[in-house]
Amino acid sequence: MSDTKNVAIMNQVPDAAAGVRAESPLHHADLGTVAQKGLKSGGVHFREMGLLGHLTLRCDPKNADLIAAAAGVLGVELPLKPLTSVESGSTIVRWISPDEWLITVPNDQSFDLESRFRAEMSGHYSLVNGSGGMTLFKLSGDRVVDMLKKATPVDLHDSEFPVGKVVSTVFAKSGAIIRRTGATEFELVVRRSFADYLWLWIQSASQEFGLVVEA
Amino acid sequence: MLHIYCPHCCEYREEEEFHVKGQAHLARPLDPDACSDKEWGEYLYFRKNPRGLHHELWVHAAGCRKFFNVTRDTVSYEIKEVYLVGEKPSVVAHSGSAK
Amino acid sequence: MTQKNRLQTGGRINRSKPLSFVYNGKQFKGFEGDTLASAMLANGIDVIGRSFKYSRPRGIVAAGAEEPNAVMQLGATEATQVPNVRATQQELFEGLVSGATNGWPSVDNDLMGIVGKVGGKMMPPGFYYKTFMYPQSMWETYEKFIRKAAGLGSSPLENDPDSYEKINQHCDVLVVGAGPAGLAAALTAGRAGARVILADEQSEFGGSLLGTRETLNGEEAARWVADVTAELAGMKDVMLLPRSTVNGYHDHNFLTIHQRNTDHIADKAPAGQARQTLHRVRAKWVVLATGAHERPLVYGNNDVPGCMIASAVSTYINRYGVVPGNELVVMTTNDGAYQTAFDWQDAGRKVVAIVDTRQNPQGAQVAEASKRGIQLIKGSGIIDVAGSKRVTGVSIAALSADGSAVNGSVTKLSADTVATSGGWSPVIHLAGHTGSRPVWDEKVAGFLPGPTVEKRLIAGAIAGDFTTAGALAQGAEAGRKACAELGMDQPIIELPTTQERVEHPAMTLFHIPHVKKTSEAPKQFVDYQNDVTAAGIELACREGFESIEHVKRYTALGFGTDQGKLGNIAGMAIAAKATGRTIPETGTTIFRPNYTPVTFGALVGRDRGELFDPKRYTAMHKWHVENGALFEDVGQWKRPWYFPKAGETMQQSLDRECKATRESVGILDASTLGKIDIQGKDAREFLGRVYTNAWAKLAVGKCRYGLMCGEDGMVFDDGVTSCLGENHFIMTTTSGGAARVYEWLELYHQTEWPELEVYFNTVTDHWSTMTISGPNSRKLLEELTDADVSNENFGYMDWREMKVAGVPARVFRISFTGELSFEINVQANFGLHVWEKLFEKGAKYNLTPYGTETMHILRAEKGFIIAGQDTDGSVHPYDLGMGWAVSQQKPFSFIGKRGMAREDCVRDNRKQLVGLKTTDPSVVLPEGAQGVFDPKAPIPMPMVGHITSSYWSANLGHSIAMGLVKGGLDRMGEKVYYPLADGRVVEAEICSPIFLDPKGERQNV
Amino acid sequence: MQHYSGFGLIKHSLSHHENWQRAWRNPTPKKKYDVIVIGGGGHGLATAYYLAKEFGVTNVAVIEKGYLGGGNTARNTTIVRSNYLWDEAAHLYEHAMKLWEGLSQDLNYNVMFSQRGVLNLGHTLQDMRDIQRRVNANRLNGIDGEVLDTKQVQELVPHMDCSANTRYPVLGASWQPRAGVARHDAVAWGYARGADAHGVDLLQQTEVTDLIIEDGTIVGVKTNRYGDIMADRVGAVVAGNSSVVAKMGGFELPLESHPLQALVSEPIKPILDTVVMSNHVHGYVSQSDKGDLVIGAGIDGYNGYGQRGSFPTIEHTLQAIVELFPIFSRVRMNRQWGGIVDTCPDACPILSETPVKNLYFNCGWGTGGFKATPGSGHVFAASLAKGEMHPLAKPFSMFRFHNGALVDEHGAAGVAH
Repeated sequence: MSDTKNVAIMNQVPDAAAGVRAESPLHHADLGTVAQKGLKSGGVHFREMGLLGHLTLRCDPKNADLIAAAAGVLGVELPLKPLTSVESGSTIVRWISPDEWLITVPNDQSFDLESRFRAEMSGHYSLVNGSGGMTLFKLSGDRVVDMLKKATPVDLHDSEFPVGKVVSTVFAKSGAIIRRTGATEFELVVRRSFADYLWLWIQSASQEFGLVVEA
Repeated sequence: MLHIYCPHCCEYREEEEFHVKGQAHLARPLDPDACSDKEWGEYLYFRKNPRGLHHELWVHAAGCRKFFNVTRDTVSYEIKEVYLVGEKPSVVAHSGSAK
Repeated sequence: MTQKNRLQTGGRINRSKPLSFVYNGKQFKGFEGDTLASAMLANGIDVIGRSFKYSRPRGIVAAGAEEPNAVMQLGATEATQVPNVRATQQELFEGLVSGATNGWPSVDNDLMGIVGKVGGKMMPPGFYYKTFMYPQSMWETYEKFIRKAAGLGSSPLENDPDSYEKINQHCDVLVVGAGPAGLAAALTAGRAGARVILADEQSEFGGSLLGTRETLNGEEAARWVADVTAELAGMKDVMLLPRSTVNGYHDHNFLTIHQRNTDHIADKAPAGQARQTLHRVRAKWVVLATGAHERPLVYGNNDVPGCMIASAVSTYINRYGVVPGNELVVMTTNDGAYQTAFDWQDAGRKVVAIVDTRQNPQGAQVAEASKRGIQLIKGSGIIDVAGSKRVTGVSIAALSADGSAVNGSVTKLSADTVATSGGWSPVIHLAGHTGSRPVWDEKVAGFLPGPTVEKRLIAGAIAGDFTTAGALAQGAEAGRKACAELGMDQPIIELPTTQERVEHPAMTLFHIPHVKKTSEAPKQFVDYQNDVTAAGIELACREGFESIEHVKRYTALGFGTDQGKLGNIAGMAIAAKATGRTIPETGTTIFRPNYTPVTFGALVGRDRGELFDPKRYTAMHKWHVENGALFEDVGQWKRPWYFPKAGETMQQSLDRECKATRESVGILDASTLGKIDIQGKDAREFLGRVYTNAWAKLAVGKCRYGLMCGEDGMVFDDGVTSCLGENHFIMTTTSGGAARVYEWLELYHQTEWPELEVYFNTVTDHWSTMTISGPNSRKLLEELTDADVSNENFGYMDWREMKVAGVPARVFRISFTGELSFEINVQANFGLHVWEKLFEKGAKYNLTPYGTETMHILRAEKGFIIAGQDTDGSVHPYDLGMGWAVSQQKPFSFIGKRGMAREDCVRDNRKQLVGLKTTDPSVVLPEGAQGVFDPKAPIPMPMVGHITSSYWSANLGHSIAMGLVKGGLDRMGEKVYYPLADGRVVEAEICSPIFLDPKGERQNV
Repeated sequence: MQHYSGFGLIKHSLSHHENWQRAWRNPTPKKKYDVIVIGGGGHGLATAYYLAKEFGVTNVAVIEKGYLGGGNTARNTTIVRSNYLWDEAAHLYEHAMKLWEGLSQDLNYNVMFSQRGVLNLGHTLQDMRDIQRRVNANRLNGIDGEVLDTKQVQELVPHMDCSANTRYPVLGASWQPRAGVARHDAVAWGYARGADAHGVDLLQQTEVTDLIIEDGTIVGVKTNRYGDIMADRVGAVVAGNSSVVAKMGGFELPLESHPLQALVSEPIKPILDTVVMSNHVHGYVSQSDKGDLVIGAGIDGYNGYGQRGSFPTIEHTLQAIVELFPIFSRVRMNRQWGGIVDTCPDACPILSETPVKNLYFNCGWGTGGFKATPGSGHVFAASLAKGEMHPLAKPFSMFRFHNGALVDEHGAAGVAH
């Protein structure tokens, strides 16, 4: 039943005891200091939610057993409707493509989740830990939509982009997985190597509204 | 800029999210080794390149990364139909006319 | 300076807000609400420039986007210069600095003008095609003089201090133009709850209503405009964009709007504000309510300052309180221009006469004229104008009924202003941008938008209805139509009552004949900016340039910055007459973006400088910077190139890095390598199909190098793929090729082999990859791990899972240097930690960081290829001497197999990759050097292949090179000669590309 | 043919330019020609001109569905250079270059060929390797060219940002001094006038609606305006629409027709007197004698016959130009347009026999056709005259895509590291 002999999985997170320093993709930007020194109010708020567990699940949505098994592991049904997402506690599952979902959990839970998938889900699917390669930006504020419109060609009007919707799209000259979490609240999942570019871009695009960095 | 309906995301997106991959329905010969140089060359390089209805392969590169087919008029740029890989187009050019 | 032409009252200017501005170094005053043009006219400035070809004095002709002459240089500082600003569209602001764009020593006394007068006759259209040819060598010299005359304004020579915004917009209805039609359309759609964008190029909404004294609901029209604008402004989903020109109409209802945010305030944007914004709009429906441009008539010396468009004269009077002269003559083919005479008279200045080309004009306007005691000269036209820097008089003659000839004597009248109207041209430019051809309409005597595949509606003057009532009704109707198509309610808005009068039929006439033949008559200008005359157009036709496209290109008609908004139709009419055809028969008029010019900066937005293209960083980038790395651009990645120490030359750094690695241990940040996680029971089969070599037997825990080819058999990528589990592999690709390979795999899986059970995921950014290489690399690794990494337990081309510096890692024993090497992969969040730990422990081994350059040298010493440097899309594995990496036995005909078997790919004497040893070991061949077998051969020399990689090898103490050589693999020991640009010919011997440790022992220890 | 000269201008000015001859006739077509050239663009007109002038074949018709020179000849950025990598391409384009030098005199029509030099910038180490490779090949092929370093580039183009702190610094360039620009319309008109003078019939506004083929051999063409017109040989020179005409012949070509966009700024005072091209940041620019900055870039990815492309291509092109020339940020874009270029998989043209006997194709020039106009016309004319492909044309047979003998001018379009 277990899948572990066919695929290699590894707890990639060192024991706390090892005293290993973990660095999110924007670690070098020292957002803590920026937050202290920077604006306290403004139209756009920014926070990096680094060091989350990012797991990508791929399987056939028409395979009821797999879908059921995944739901069992996750505690929520996989969102099968395009461009939707579900949340359960600290677990968020985003539809990425008809056979692909992005799951975020606290990083120290990713191996446990991965192991449970491997133990309880068999058949043709893939599960990949991409935690080191991604980070999550929380963007909010009265002017957040005006700022995002500069970067992405998708229609963010609330009639077209309700809370919970998630899209993978171009963001400036990179890409992002954008999810609406509130009337004036979005989260972006972006790739590590582009994080610094996007951070510079967001700072520039937010300037006219006033950028509040949170940390 | 083209506005393209992604049949997997089920909504229209800007051309900037897509890559076009040329003529659709170019099936790789099942037994390449049995192909003559001529046959292989035509599979590799020779194209219909019609002035008018064109069935072409696109991929939603910045979105769901799924490939799909588009039937588009190469003069008016109207998209007549979007359909899945493996499906056949329902809108096809009238035989002959190159106009 | 007094504003001698300014009225005491009236207009939409704020007389309590005087503004001073500079024109050609002189100070002038205007008022808030002025354009630069209206302020210039108020101050009695006649000459605002010189014409391009003949250097004739030119004045302001129009009041809007169609103005051909008043193209100015703007800007108070070098960095804020703006070339070619149209004075009629530039709002006046305090301290505005402007100048004419040509004329030397000044526009008033321009020496080139003499050349124009004298040489003018020698400069018919296309004259330059007919001369400056002999002798051949002289053209560049002639051209230098021609170029001196080139251009209008000047580019700044300093960098732009301003910033520009770019915003993506989506709406249900985009309404272009906020005149009566546009306002009615927007109000209708807005009330239906649609998402509406209303854009207008002017500083305030109202369009044609702004320049007239027309009333709506019995009040001044501005009241209704204000009410509608206020209601629209209150709607949540309505966006109002004044000072915003819709410049391009692209496929699938994608339009661009160029908004000037601060150009009306200063030539430099206030701090924190973007100077301009480009809106990229995707509209479900578009309503074009762009209005019409009045056409001036074409007559002798019609470019003398003081010759204007009738409606423009009215606009200056009614909107700006400026009467641009004292004695007016109106020439018209229609009723409309009578109003200009009335406006002028009501402004208290003299109307000399109304010259009507119609034999027997009737109706209210005619009656009003006689009631006002204005002299009406029927069936006549102005055939010539006196004056050079300002009109001093006009010559009037009776015309034949069809206006084709002068059939009466000439009378002269004195006047300083001529206002003409030859009818109206609907502003159809945007309607044509997506390929729809305009259609000629006899009744309108103009082109109307043709049929389109776009979801587009038109309303008002663009549709050929020039009445305000018609515009309002059509606008509201268009709004309802759009709403219906969108499945919304279709509200009926109450339209204001207008004061229409019955217009009597206009006469279709464009070109006023002269007593002399056109070719001998005074210059009759059609396109002012390019000095295109009626005679020039007739000449072009005589010479066989009959298609209107030929006429335009031969005469430059319509190629100015105004794109022929005034002249194109008259030009077509003249060409049609000259070739005995109808206007539609001469062709149609095609428009391309932009409607009016758009600042480069606005089109670039913030994608410039730092943000021109993403810089991609690895998790260790900060360390590289702190340790003095120089960087190489590899795709979008910033990779360390080498790590110079103080005082080192580049070669010294490379020698040090190379030696340290071979003698002890070096470290490379290899995180940029593409990494693709592959899972599924058919993963192995899939690999066998996309790689040239065999994968069936690769055991769990093992790694293997693979070559990837296109269907043409040519190498396009390579890398090591490792078996992580029976159904689990990780593939590495070149840094530059990662995205392409990933899409390549998905393409074949989705379109060719969907039956294969396999999934791909890109994990490039997830893993930090650091390669420690060299004899001491094992010792170093042992200091950071408890795992047994001995050769016995952890052999070459194995991978193992272990903790390194406390971090769970996958370590691959693969080597791109030929040394004992370990490639450590950890989750990138811990990458820098591990990297730094390696340096803590590595000090005693002189652990040396190296970059891409040393990596290149070390791999070249071993003859390892770099895809993209040693390959160029035209070499297959056998050309590379890598037949060992091709398995012809595989049951499935892998990608590339058939391609590399084509006739040309199996012929003899193909270029093959070999090693090259220079006869003088100290000489390093330049990469890109071309080889020949016979250095004495004459030019063109038969070339046999080029050097792909070449370095000084500090370890070997001589230079090494790899290159392609025709039949090279069969020519071991033979000589190749490389004739260099500096005249040297370098001799080299063909050898194996493996210069160091041919048996490969070092990596196996 | 009426000779053009400065004196002529003076003479004609005395008669108010009333007596200029037509540049070409409006002939009524004959029933049959020795050679019909389909397509009255630069290449087709050059073909007809050289057929008549160099190879004595004067019974020739050029059939153009629109107006002469109205296709890509009228829609390109007029760059002329010959510094191609591979021998086959280099020899063909250099053949054209030699004809450019002296073309105005040969045609007695000033095509304003201005040898102001072309720079191809390098921004990465691999760019510079490729530049070295190409320039060395050019040199040994007898084509002028040198590799310049950043400082030398800066001297040639003082207003370009050659500093080290740009996103992709200019590391150097290849420089071909003999390269430059020409007046595109004049090229078509000059060839048309010359061909007409040698008796060639130029049939405008006449569309070929089908090919008349009898047992595998072409014998004429059907037209929308003059019915059937017969010919011994037919050459198709219909850039952009080649696949459409090939379809009439019952075969496919290894071509895709793509939109190629270009744009001009408003005219500004002279500020750039050479041609600057960059493949890496992806844009090229020169300044015309009228003062416009003439700017181009790459093709749109999709097939298109609409003579227009997508807006992002324009944005990316201008980003590249402003990256190279930040001072142009406040200059304004006046007009854009699009052509239809038929692109070959190896970025080289097709000059070829076809599956139909006596039907020849000249196509596939992609984005680089203008510069080849004289050479293309000359070797194609020679081939049509003899019924056998000219030696310079032989490597460009459409059948190279069967045996794999491509001439891959994409060069090192592969990946790096």
